[in-house]
Amino acid sequence: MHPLPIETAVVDECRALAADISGGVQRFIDAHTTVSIERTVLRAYGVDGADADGVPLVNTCVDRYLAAGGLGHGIAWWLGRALARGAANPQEAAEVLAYGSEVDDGSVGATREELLAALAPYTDAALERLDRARDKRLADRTRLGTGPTPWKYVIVATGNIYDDADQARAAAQAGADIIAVIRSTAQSLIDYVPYGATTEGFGGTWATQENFKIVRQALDDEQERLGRYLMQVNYSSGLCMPEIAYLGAVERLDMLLNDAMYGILFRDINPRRTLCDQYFSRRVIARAGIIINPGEDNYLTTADAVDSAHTVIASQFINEAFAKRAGLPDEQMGLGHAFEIDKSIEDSLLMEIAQAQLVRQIFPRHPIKWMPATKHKSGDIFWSHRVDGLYDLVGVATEQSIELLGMMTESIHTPLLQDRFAAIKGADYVFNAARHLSDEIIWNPEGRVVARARQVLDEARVLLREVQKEGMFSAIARGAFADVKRPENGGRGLGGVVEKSTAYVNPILQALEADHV
Amino acid sequence: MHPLPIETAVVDECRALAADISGGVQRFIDAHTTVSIERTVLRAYGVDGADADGVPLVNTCVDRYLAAGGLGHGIAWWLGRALARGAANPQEAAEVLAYGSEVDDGSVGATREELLAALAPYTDAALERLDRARDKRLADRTRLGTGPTPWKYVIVATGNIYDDADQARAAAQAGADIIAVIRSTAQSLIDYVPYGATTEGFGGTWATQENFKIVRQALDDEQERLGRYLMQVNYSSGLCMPEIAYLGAVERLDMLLNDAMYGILFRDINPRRTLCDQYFSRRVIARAGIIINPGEDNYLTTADAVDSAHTVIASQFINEAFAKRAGLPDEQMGLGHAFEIDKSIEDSLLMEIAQAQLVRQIFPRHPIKWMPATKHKSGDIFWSHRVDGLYDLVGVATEQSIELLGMMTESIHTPLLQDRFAAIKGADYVFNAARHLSDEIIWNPEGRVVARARQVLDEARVLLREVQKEGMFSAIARGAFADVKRPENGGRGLGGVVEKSTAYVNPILQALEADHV
Amino acid sequence: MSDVPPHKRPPELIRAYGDRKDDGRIQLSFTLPVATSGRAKEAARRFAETLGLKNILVATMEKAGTNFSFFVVYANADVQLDYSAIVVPEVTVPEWGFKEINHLVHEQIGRKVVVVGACTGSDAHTVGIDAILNMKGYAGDKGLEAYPWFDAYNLGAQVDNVALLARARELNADAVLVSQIMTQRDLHIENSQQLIELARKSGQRDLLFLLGGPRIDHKLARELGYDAGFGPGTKPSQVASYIVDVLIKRRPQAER
Amino acid sequence: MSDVPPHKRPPELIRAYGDRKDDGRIQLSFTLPVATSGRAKEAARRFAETLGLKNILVATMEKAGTNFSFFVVYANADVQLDYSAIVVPEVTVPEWGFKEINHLVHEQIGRKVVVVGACTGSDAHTVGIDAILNMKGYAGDKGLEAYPWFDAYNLGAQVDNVALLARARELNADAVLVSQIMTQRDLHIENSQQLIELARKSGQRDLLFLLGGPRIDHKLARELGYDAGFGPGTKPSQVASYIVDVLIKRRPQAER
Ligand code: B12
Ligand code: B12
Ligand SMILES: Cc1ncc(COP(=O)(O)O)c(C=O)c1O
Ligand SMILES: Cc1ncc(COP(=O)(O)O)c(C=O)c1O
Repeated sequence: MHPLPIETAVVDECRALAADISGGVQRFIDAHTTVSIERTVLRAYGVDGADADGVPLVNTCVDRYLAAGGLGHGIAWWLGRALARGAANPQEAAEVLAYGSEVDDGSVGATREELLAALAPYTDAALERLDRARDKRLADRTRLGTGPTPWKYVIVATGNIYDDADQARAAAQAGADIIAVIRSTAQSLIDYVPYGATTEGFGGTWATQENFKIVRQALDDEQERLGRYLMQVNYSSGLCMPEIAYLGAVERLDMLLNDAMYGILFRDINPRRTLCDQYFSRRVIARAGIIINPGEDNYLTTADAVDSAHTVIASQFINEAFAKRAGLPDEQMGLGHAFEIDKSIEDSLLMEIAQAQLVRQIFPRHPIKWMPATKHKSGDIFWSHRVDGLYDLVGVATEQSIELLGMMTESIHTPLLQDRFAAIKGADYVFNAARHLSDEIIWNPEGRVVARARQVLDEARVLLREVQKEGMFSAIARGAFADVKRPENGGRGLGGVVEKSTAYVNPILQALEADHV
Repeated sequence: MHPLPIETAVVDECRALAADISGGVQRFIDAHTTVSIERTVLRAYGVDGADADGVPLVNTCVDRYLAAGGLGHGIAWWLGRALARGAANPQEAAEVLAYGSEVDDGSVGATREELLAALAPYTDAALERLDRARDKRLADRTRLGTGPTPWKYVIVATGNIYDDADQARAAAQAGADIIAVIRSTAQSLIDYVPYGATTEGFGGTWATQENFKIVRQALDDEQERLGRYLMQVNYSSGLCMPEIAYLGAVERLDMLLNDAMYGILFRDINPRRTLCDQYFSRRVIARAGIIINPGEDNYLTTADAVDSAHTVIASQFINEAFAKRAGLPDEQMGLGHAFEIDKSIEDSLLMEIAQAQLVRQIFPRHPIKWMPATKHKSGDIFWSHRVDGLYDLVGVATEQSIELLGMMTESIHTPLLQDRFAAIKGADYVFNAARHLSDEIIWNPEGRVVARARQVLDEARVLLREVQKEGMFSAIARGAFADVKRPENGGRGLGGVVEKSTAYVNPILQALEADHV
Repeated sequence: MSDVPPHKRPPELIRAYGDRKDDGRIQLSFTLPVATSGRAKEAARRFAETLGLKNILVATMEKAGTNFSFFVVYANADVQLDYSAIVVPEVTVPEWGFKEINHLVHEQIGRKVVVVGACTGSDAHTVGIDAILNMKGYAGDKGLEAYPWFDAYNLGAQVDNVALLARARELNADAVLVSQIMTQRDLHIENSQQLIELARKSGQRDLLFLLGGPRIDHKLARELGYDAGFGPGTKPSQVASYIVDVLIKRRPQAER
Repeated sequence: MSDVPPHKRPPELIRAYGDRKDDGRIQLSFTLPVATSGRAKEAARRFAETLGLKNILVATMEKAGTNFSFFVVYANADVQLDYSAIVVPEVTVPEWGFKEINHLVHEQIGRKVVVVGACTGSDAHTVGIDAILNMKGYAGDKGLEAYPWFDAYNLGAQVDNVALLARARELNADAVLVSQIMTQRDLHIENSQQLIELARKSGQRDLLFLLGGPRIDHKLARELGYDAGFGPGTKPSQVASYIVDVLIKRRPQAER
């Protein structure tokens, strides 16, 4: 790849500004916990199951101690005490917390040292479980190898996990590298993780641990046949971000959509809540060796892709800074952007190239995720398929890492089996026919592509300077991203945010933070 | 456009070699005439009509004097004598020649001077007719203007001229710049031009003067509505090359497929015959201001497009040389090439770019005609449509002039109305989205594209050297082009070639040759 | 707005046009859950045959998976329609611009028009309703928020039907604007119908109800009980014109 | 080669697979000769309805010309096939290679096999027949000219049926290879059938007749009276194997 002549000083300044911006938020994060973080702690300790109404045990536990005002100590505090008081294991301890006749008021019982000691073996086991999953993934991946990049990423979204598994296999047989199972509409807004295998969903399938397992099994089986490691993706953004991250980690997911900004802007989730959740989830993800996919691409579905291109870049710098603070190496930061410029604009392809190349250059070690046209697709599937062809070409020519394949039926329905087949076959043709195109092209330094890249980068710097001055929460509130305004105290889930007490205990987080500060 | 770094010395040498090669053939051409040339002379003099069996009067005339051994003098010789003998006009004179009780044996009657004098006013009228058609085209074109290049060229091929006209209109409404009516299968092999409007054909529609007129009328009408000049194309290659050129000229066609090599290689027409015909037809075409389209693109449907790429270039140099000898300016030489590399080859797109850019650079003022993938298309219309998308991209990125749009149903049927619509809409998207892409790209001088262009040009030079040594007829006979072997004395139509006598008279040719020597 | 009643027109027979007039040539694609083989191809042919198609060409059979074959088919459909007999209700929208609309409200209604809009149910696709309501508008056409003689309230995404009606009452709204983008498993149908039922029960059906979205057309909206339906490419000024036109026509005769 | 006779298998019901098993979802596209409008869209819906389709979604209506509208439609086809009942004749071709084939001819036939091939009628598409017969072959598989135990004659393009049969007699050919690429207005059907009729009349039907081309399959070739049919992607060695296999099997019992 021949780099675009952009100033590294500008890039460096952007990075410094983003570090600063994330620092402000991090202070808030460090001082708070959330119901979903605490539920994740319980899950990490092996607490599982749901009641007859489908309410998970972890929810009942945490909600009870939230109501009782005890969550500031961390649920582990209470769990440790229950263990110290004689519960056989965390599951039993959690049942006591949830259904015991009395809420522990902390007046008598184990001291901090005693409860920590009671938790210690389970803390080790929790981390071991994450590590075992990571090691198994690594072993399979090393043994089988992956296809060349851009990796072909496709979604399945039948609503029925068994159809999903069939479609995932078919997609893999047709050449897909990565299968994402899309979640049922609005799952991100429910404050618990559903339980078990599911066969009805809308525009997607429920994200549950069992569903993750079913798809992973299908892929484990299929990848041996195909001799190529197959990757699985699901969605963690939303009110259960840390829990889904944890479930995804133990079920060996390879990538997770993971982004507080997405939840804030597109799901109206409270900014404080989801930024705290994001931090904890990324700590889990870092340890688990999963790649995150933030959702900057979505900005361009509500805001204009020409005018707001720089907001994507600015947000990527910020997302990178947040990810660093959570201990994620660059190699796990699958920052996202998209081919969303109005297709009727002259030279739109030149602007897309500029943006794709710019992102590639600014984030050189990152497994960049490149998203297709969606908003400006049409029911004319032939035309749409052609748009996807140019998208694929830009993808390979600018060396994107993960490419979500465009679907000719994007504006019509979630993909049919044949839509996915056509997309994969089409991408294979383009990637192969243009395999080394990126080595061939030197962009005219006086040309439109270079000028556009410079302009977008400059605009991103201006925006970052503003955000740094006013602070992240205020920037979000005034609609700096995606043309959407979200006040710091608005949106769903704020009630689940709790200030940590000085006694706060979270051995899982402590262990994860020890990895990389 | 940033040029590829190729050696101009090589290009110059190729051009010199081609001039030499064509010179050898030109000596043969100058010494011979053909039945179709002579029929064209009659048509130029206004001779029209056919008998009850559909045999055109011009055929009956010429065949009679061929049989009588008089064609070496040129049919004009005999026509002039009939006029001098009192025929009211050429039509009547031709009827005398065709059906008169006796064949003129030349023993008594008008002298050379007398017959030439008798012809003179009709010679002037013939040229005036050509000029009027050219002037009318020019006026319309100037008044209405044409779309930006690459011009979108589509074919219609219903077999029924009235459906053709409807489809031509629909294509123009959808955005086509150029409409070609494909000929009925194997028309090129019949030694006369059918008469009148036709409604049945196979894989195309008969090329007749009336059919030309019907389509031109539809376009004349439509272009006023659309405010954009619409171009019409038909096919002249074959046994009636000069006649169709003439009919096309008076009916204001804008382009004509015109290539002796095509007839030789793909229709097994005798090389001598069709090279003579080509010369005369191009003289007419030059005067008429029509663009020719030779058929080098076809080579890659029988020979391999990677191995034989240089044969296309070599043949283009030769075709250019022939065209120059016929007085055609560069601006009327729509040399052809094609996107025919096997789509499963890695970096096929790079090789296609190299070839397209090379042709563009070698022939800078020529309205290059760029042909789509045909042989490596498949019944998978979605995949095929995507292939056409990359083809369109290369077309605009390398600044081709005339682009025959690929059809997603290429491997299935001649295009349906909707196939053409999809192709035009798809091309519009690509051309607009990548409008200035050619300004942006500087090809890596150390890269694969540049290396490939150099290699192909070098190989073309080697081939031209060989052809120059052995002579054109011998090169064709040993299969130097398109992997097809055609001996100088084989194929159809040799019987229609006649050595000119010293008395040979052809005032039409004489006038045309006066234009440009 | 009045739906044109069906009336007699001279018959106008139409067929699909492929290569030639009336040839009926059409294209199909589908997937069968069987491995590619001669039998699979024959199954594809029979599939088309069962649909009553003639002159069937299975143009390609592709391996879409170990046990899935994808087919592209061309065939002739022996379908002939009398186009003159096809009558569909279309919304009648006056072609008024921004100024004209405000002027008409001022002159003929004499108070601000109040509209409340939302993307309802579990649907979170706000781009469509934003395009109609927000200041910015759509394709250079200003949104209803920008109209001085309109009070436009955009409740955003995933709004409950009950909440929407409550808000409409609170604001004394003239019109309720509903956006439905998700159509999977007919989500939009159920959800839109429910709103109208609720409105009937709550005595709010006299408000103007407008339904919009990429898969909405006037015909469908009418069937679902709405006053009007608006599909892809709708511009805010069209919506404003429609509302103002109806409100003016609905005024008691005396006021006019 | 023997066509497998239909026989009982357990029923195996299949439907089109779109988003979920058995949902029957399929895609269509077609053009109607009317200007784009609400009525045109409704006509498209009825068109699909007339084909018996359900749950019809007219995904797009595009202006393909002033008086032409192009449609993309998705719909459910209520078509169920018993896959087990679908039996098609398939050519049985031994999987022999170049060496093996020549060896077999040498050993078991003892003389060169003579084949004569052409692209017949008005068809000038020689690439297919060349791929089978010419030295160079196809996709790395040598053509029949390259086989020392074959005498292959390629008559090229646009060969008249009568001329082809005459040449076959002259050369004492074992097999006649016919290529048909043009299928417009069923050109290939008429032309191929005529050859077989002529062969019957001239007493040459005992020769092996092979038909090939992109729209040819074994089933069609059999229906047209040929011994075997070969479609897209055929390799020369398959053709050679087939011919040699049949010739060996046809030898009088004594010789074997
Ligand atoms: C942008 C987008 C998103 C964004 C939405 C952001 C936002 N704030 O709106 C994000 C990324 C959040 C998103 C998420 C999802 N999406 Co979405 N999304 C789209 C997309 C790409 C574009 C929609 C759009 O904005 N169009 C542009 C606007 C301007 O057009 P419009 O809505 O048609 O509006 C016009 C007219 O219809 C009309 N109109 C619309 N509403 C109204 C109302 C009134 C009163 C009037 C008068 C007029 C009117 O006027 C507008 C202007 O002309 C479509 C695909 C596509 N190309 O259509 C998928 C699509 C709609 N999404 C889809 C899905 C499945 C989802 C998810 C469920 C995926 C998942 N499982 O995660 C989620 C969940 C969302 C949810 N809970 O609803 C599917 C829906 C399938 C179906 N047929 O049901 C689609 C079709 C994509 C696909 N092929 O799978 N999505
Ligand atoms: C190359 C080509 C040409 C070349 C032919 C050069 C030549 N010497 O053959 C040229 C440019 C001359 C040409 C001209 C025309 N062509 Co053409 N051409 C094609 C094209 C692009 C490729 C065909 C090809 O070579 N395929 C590659 C070979 C290897 O594949 P194949 O033929 O299928 O052969 C394989 C098998 O089928 C099998 N096989 C074939 N024959 C046999 C025989 C036997 C015995 C056996 C065992 C096996 C066998 O083995 C082969 C190897 O696997 C097709 C479109 C397409 N992509 O298919 C159009 C196409 C066939 N042509 C078409 C038309 C209409 C024409 C013209 C009539 C156009 C015109 N009006 O000018 C002319 C006239 C030709 C004529 N008189 O026949 C149409 C036919 C429409 C139809 N369905 O009838 C097509 C489909 C294009 C289109 N969409 O319009 N054409
Ligand atoms: C970062 C991110 N998270 C999550 C989602 C999907 O979330 P939900 O399940 O809420 O629709 C997306 C979808 O685009 C996304 O980009
Ligand atoms: C130069 C040239 N002439 C003529 C033709 C068509 O000729 P015919 O009508 O003989 O098929 C072609 C078709 O590709 C061509 O390229």
